[in-house]
Amino acid sequence: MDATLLLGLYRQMALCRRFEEAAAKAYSQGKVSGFLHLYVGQEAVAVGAISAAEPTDYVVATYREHAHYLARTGDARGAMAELFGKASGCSGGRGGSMHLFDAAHRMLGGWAIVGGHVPIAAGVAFASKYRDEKDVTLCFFGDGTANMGAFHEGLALAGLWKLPVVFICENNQYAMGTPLYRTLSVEDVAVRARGYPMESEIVNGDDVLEVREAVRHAVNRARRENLPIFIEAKTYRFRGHSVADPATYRSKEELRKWMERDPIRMLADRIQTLGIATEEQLGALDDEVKAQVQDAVEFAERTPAPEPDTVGEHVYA
Amino acid sequence: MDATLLLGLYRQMALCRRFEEAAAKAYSQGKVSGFLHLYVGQEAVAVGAISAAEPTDYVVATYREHAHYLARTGDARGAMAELFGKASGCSGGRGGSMHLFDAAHRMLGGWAIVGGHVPIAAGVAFASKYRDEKDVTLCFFGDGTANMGAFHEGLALAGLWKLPVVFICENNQYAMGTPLYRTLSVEDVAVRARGYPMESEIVNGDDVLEVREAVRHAVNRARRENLPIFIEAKTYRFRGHSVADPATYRSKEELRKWMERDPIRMLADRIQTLGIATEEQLGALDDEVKAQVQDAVEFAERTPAPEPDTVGEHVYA
Amino acid sequence: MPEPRVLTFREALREAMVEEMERDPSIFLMGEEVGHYNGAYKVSEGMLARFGEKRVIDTPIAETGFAGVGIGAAMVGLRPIIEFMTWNFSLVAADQLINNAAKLRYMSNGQFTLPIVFRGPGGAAHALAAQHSQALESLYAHVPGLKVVMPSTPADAKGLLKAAIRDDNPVVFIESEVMYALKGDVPAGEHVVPLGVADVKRPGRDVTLVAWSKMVHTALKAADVLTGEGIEAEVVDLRTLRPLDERAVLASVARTHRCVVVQEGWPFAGVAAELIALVAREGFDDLDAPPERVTNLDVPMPYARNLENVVLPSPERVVATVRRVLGLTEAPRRPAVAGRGR
Amino acid sequence: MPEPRVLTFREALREAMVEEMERDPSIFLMGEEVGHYNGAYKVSEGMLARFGEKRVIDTPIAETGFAGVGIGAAMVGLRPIIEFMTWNFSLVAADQLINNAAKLRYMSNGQFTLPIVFRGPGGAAHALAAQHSQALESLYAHVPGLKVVMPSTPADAKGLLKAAIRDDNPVVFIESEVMYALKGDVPAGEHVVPLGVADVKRPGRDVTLVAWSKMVHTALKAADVLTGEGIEAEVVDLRTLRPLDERAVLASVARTHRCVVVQEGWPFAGVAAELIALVAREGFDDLDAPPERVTNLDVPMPYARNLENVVLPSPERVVATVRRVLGLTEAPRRPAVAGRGR
Ligand SMILES: Cc1ncc(C[n+]2csc(CCOP(=O)(O)OP(=O)(O)O)c2C)c(N)n1
Ligand SMILES: Cc1ncc(C[n+]2csc(CCOP(=O)(O)OP(=O)(O)O)c2C)c(N)n1
Ligand SMILES: [Mg+2]
Ligand SMILES: [Mg+2]
Repeated sequence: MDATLLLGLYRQMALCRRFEEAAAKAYSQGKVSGFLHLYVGQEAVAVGAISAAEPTDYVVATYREHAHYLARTGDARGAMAELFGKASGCSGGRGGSMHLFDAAHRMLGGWAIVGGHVPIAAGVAFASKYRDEKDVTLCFFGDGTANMGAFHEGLALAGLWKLPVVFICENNQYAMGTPLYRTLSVEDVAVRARGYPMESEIVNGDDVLEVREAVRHAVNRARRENLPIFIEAKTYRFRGHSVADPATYRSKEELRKWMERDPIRMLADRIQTLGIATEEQLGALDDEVKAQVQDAVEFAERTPAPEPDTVGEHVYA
Repeated sequence: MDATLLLGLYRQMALCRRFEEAAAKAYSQGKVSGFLHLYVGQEAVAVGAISAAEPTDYVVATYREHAHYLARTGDARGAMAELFGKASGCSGGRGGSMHLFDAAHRMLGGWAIVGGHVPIAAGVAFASKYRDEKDVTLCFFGDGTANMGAFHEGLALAGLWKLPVVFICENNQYAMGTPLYRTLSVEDVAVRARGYPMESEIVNGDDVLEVREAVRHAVNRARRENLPIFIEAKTYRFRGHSVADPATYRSKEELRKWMERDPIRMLADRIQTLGIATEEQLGALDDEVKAQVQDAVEFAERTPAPEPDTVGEHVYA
Repeated sequence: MPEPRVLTFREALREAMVEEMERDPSIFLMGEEVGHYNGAYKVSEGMLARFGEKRVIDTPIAETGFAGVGIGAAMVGLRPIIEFMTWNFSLVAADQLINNAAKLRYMSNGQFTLPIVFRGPGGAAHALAAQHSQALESLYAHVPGLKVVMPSTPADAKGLLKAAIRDDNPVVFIESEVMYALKGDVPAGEHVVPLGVADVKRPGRDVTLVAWSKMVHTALKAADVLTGEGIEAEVVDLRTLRPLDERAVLASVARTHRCVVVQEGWPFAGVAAELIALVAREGFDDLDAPPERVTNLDVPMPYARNLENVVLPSPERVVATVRRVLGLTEAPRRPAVAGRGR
Repeated sequence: MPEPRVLTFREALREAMVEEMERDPSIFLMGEEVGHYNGAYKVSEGMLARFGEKRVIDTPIAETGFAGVGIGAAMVGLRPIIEFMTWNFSLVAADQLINNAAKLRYMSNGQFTLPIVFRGPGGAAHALAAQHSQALESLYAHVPGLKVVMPSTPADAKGLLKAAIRDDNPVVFIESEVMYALKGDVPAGEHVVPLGVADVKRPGRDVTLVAWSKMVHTALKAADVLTGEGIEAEVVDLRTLRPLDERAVLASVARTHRCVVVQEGWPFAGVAAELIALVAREGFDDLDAPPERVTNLDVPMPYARNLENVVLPSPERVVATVRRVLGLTEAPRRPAVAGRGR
């Protein structure tokens, strides 16, 4: 096992977690507005998957995309300032939590209509193939997306045209307050992939290495063979759908069971068992991350809101 | 074999064929306007399927629905007058060829946006289940519909809620000028049914008895067990997509091969082989049908167009 | 007459649905999270417990699918209430509303009636950004075959929703997320407000403010400010955009000779433009000044609160426009921003 | 200067695409039947043979899918031309256009440009009935972030399509099925018509007729009739609806003092209403009569030809409206039908 790799993954997942804890706090203080969808508990998916791709591969995600943004860019300041609605935010304060973009790092959003970005991701992959570039597109979406027409059409075109895109279903068991079994008529979302057809794999989404391994394999195949692959990562969100949701629709027992699989704790255990780092060393790493997040919060607080008279900019090129 | 049944099916298929021949002629004379999509060659599907259902079961179809309308209502006058844009048409001249409706006979259209009627059919079936009525809905659509989002969502809801609807894919090998293999990434449309999940059956769509048998079985199960079933009928349209399409995208050879399977001729052969009727007797039947169509044309010609000052009626109830 | 009670907007809507569903078993409520979750905005709270899973139906995320299911069910006699979690999401089902619901009756020569209500919150809430802040009433009001209803008070919310449910046409019923907690008197007992009838929410002689939904409150606030300057604004609440109560608007303008339309949403080819066209044509001789409108600036909605506040119509902008219409200021007619709004 | 050639509208569009695709390999054409079938309306005839399957791409029937693919491809630098077989079918992809294409640039603070053209025929053809006869420009023109272009002549078709393809914004480009065979002079050589600039297609002093696309020809026919009565109508062809060339409209109205907008499509909150609002506000003092509009009647399109003719704007209706605006008749302002149109 590669110590640098494991520590790097740990650091990234800790950054996501600490970032979102700070964001939730800022929200409760009225400094962050709008919808705030936390990824707490799911970090292994975005971090594992994005670590498996090249930095030049594209990332397309949903409104629950803090972790994807951070895993891709490492830029806590840009993300936090965006949540604070500041001009220094990664989307200039125009996007907010649901619309984090970083063109330079090929972080292509941040989309908030369920399923709407799936064909867009296929289109990004289409462009790679068109230009004979070898970049792969990672497309993230939730379990609740599987019944949407846009999901179907995006997968159908990717399957038909053999586009190099890895579809990653973040199956956190719920779409808002609705458990998956009440909306999906098949056992696994991955079943649907067969209709396009697309190879699929189901992974433990709380095991960052398992996610990474599966996505690495998928990305390589997508790149080499120019085809789409479907990965379903089973995980769980520890918080409500958004910070406004108390998540009373699920039992404490259920939550507790899943929290035992906390992906960050599991990775920490593995790192310690392997003797790569001690608890104290991980604690120090965590402190570093906290400091980075604190710096991001301060940055977000001190930088100015967009000038009102810029409101008409960027409607058109 | 039931002689009355076979002769009845033959009569219905002949009516569809003669009706459309007359419609195409009227179109060439400028008496019929708009789009005219002929079902010539596919008659066994609509006739076989609708004959297998109760008259109280619902029929929902596409813009290529002359045969469905005729098989359900037998009303050549209402259909022909509609094509002529007359007030005496089954949709009062407001619908035209693509929008044949007959509420009393539970012929629910006639819809012209590909895939758009699939969720509607699911909704009709939903109503049956809601009211604990035992009616089944037959939903017809083409092979080219399988990539549409509305198709996916309609099937997903029917599968999830176990709605009594029989989905009948009229796989005539083409969507306009596009052969199915260029748009479908799997071998059969029926493969897609598995994702919802839904039992499916592939039938020879040129064999009216095979269609009828499969649909009869499906309708019975849908009625008894309250669930959707998917049937893919492989067939071929002998004419262009619409009468304006010369269909130069396919070879004479291909067309000839399929025309050997002309569903009406095949049924006629079977009837003769079984000794149910002679060629002359079938010819007489055909003459009857021609007379009925001729009567419909005359009816359509002599009845008046809608009064211009009724144009604002029926926008709202 | 029993006393009116104070209800929230949300409770008033719920009461309308509950009363109608008690009355008629063919009515059901369907949408995302309407049942077990009790509604994303708690409008349907308690309704699952009351009516059971048969009549309060949670759907997957599949707006085209369940809008279509509603249309099919309505075709054969049920009376669905389809909730869009917000109207922003209706765009994925636009084809079902515009191509199917609006046209079925006409295409079938009146053979089918389509008693279906599509409802849910529309417009901006707070900092929900571009994809979640749209006031889409102008899109749907453009389409013949649909009715479009947008109440501004709990009493109207209840009365209009009951009328919408009883109506035999597809009704687009747009609520407002930020108004769900608004309280107001609601008449006890049977209370139905007919569709297509506007309501003067405040009488006045100097200028007519035409508004609907949330903007009625913006107009009323502006009117309060104007009163302090001796200007009496009349606030006409359209309540229904389609069919439009043209008579009420023209009657008011005939009295005041001046008209400002206050509309959330984009200006270009919006309902406010329609009202100005109406007033300009039918009220031309009554007018002492060109009719004006106050709308969103012509931009997608930005997330940042300070920008959002600039984009949305405010009482201040209404007041400034009224002053101009009354010839009291010579302010520039348009905000000095690139993404133009009027 | 080489001589202009006579081309059909369809050929002019094709020439624009071919020239641009020759110039820039990042441009591709995608849609249903654009390749092997040579286009449902033969606009792309021969393009597959010329550019190959890589750049002329037949799609399945999946408008949301391939509109989204276009958006994704444009995000990373390609320049897609997405053909809708007709704009009626764009409604199943409305979310992609309105929620994604129109908003991406703004939401990302200008990090992404979206050089994409959505094109295809819009409006009524002949007896295609309610679901296939819609003029949807008013819906799309409502939305900031989109541009909306509608040419009326082969020369404009070529020049505007080239400009649209070169534009770095999502452009809704609406053609007309019944105009594809229309012939006209097209300048030889490089011919680009800038977006956002209207064109006076016929000068006149007595009344301004504002129109676009097919309706320009309806307006011109009306103008011919009016000439016989000594009335000189000026016909302003907007060419681009968004951004709107307000100056050109107002300048014309300032000369003629009278304005009639001719618009295919439904009246309520349509582009004609926007133009009337514009003229009523900015041209109030110039006007000698209320601005009027001639539009579709406010009904879904009926199939029967005789009804369809009643629904669509005709030169006769334009002439009658002009006469009224000039005070020459006292005809009733509205057609005497229930489904009202103006
Ligand atoms: C088309 C559409 N419908 C509804 C919504 C409201 N909504 C936002 S997130 C969400 C649940 C999505 O669940 P899932 O896909 O499982 O993703 P998760 O939130 O669990 O990450 C819903 C219904 C939306 N944004 N878009
Ligand atoms: C959403 C949509 N896109 C495009 C069209 C144009 N169109 C009409 S029929 C058709 C082909 C449909 O093929 P298929 O489903 O196989 O049915 P068939 O015509 O073969 O019976 C197309 C593309 C449409 N009506 N609706
Ligand atoms: Mg989920
Ligand atoms: Mg077909």
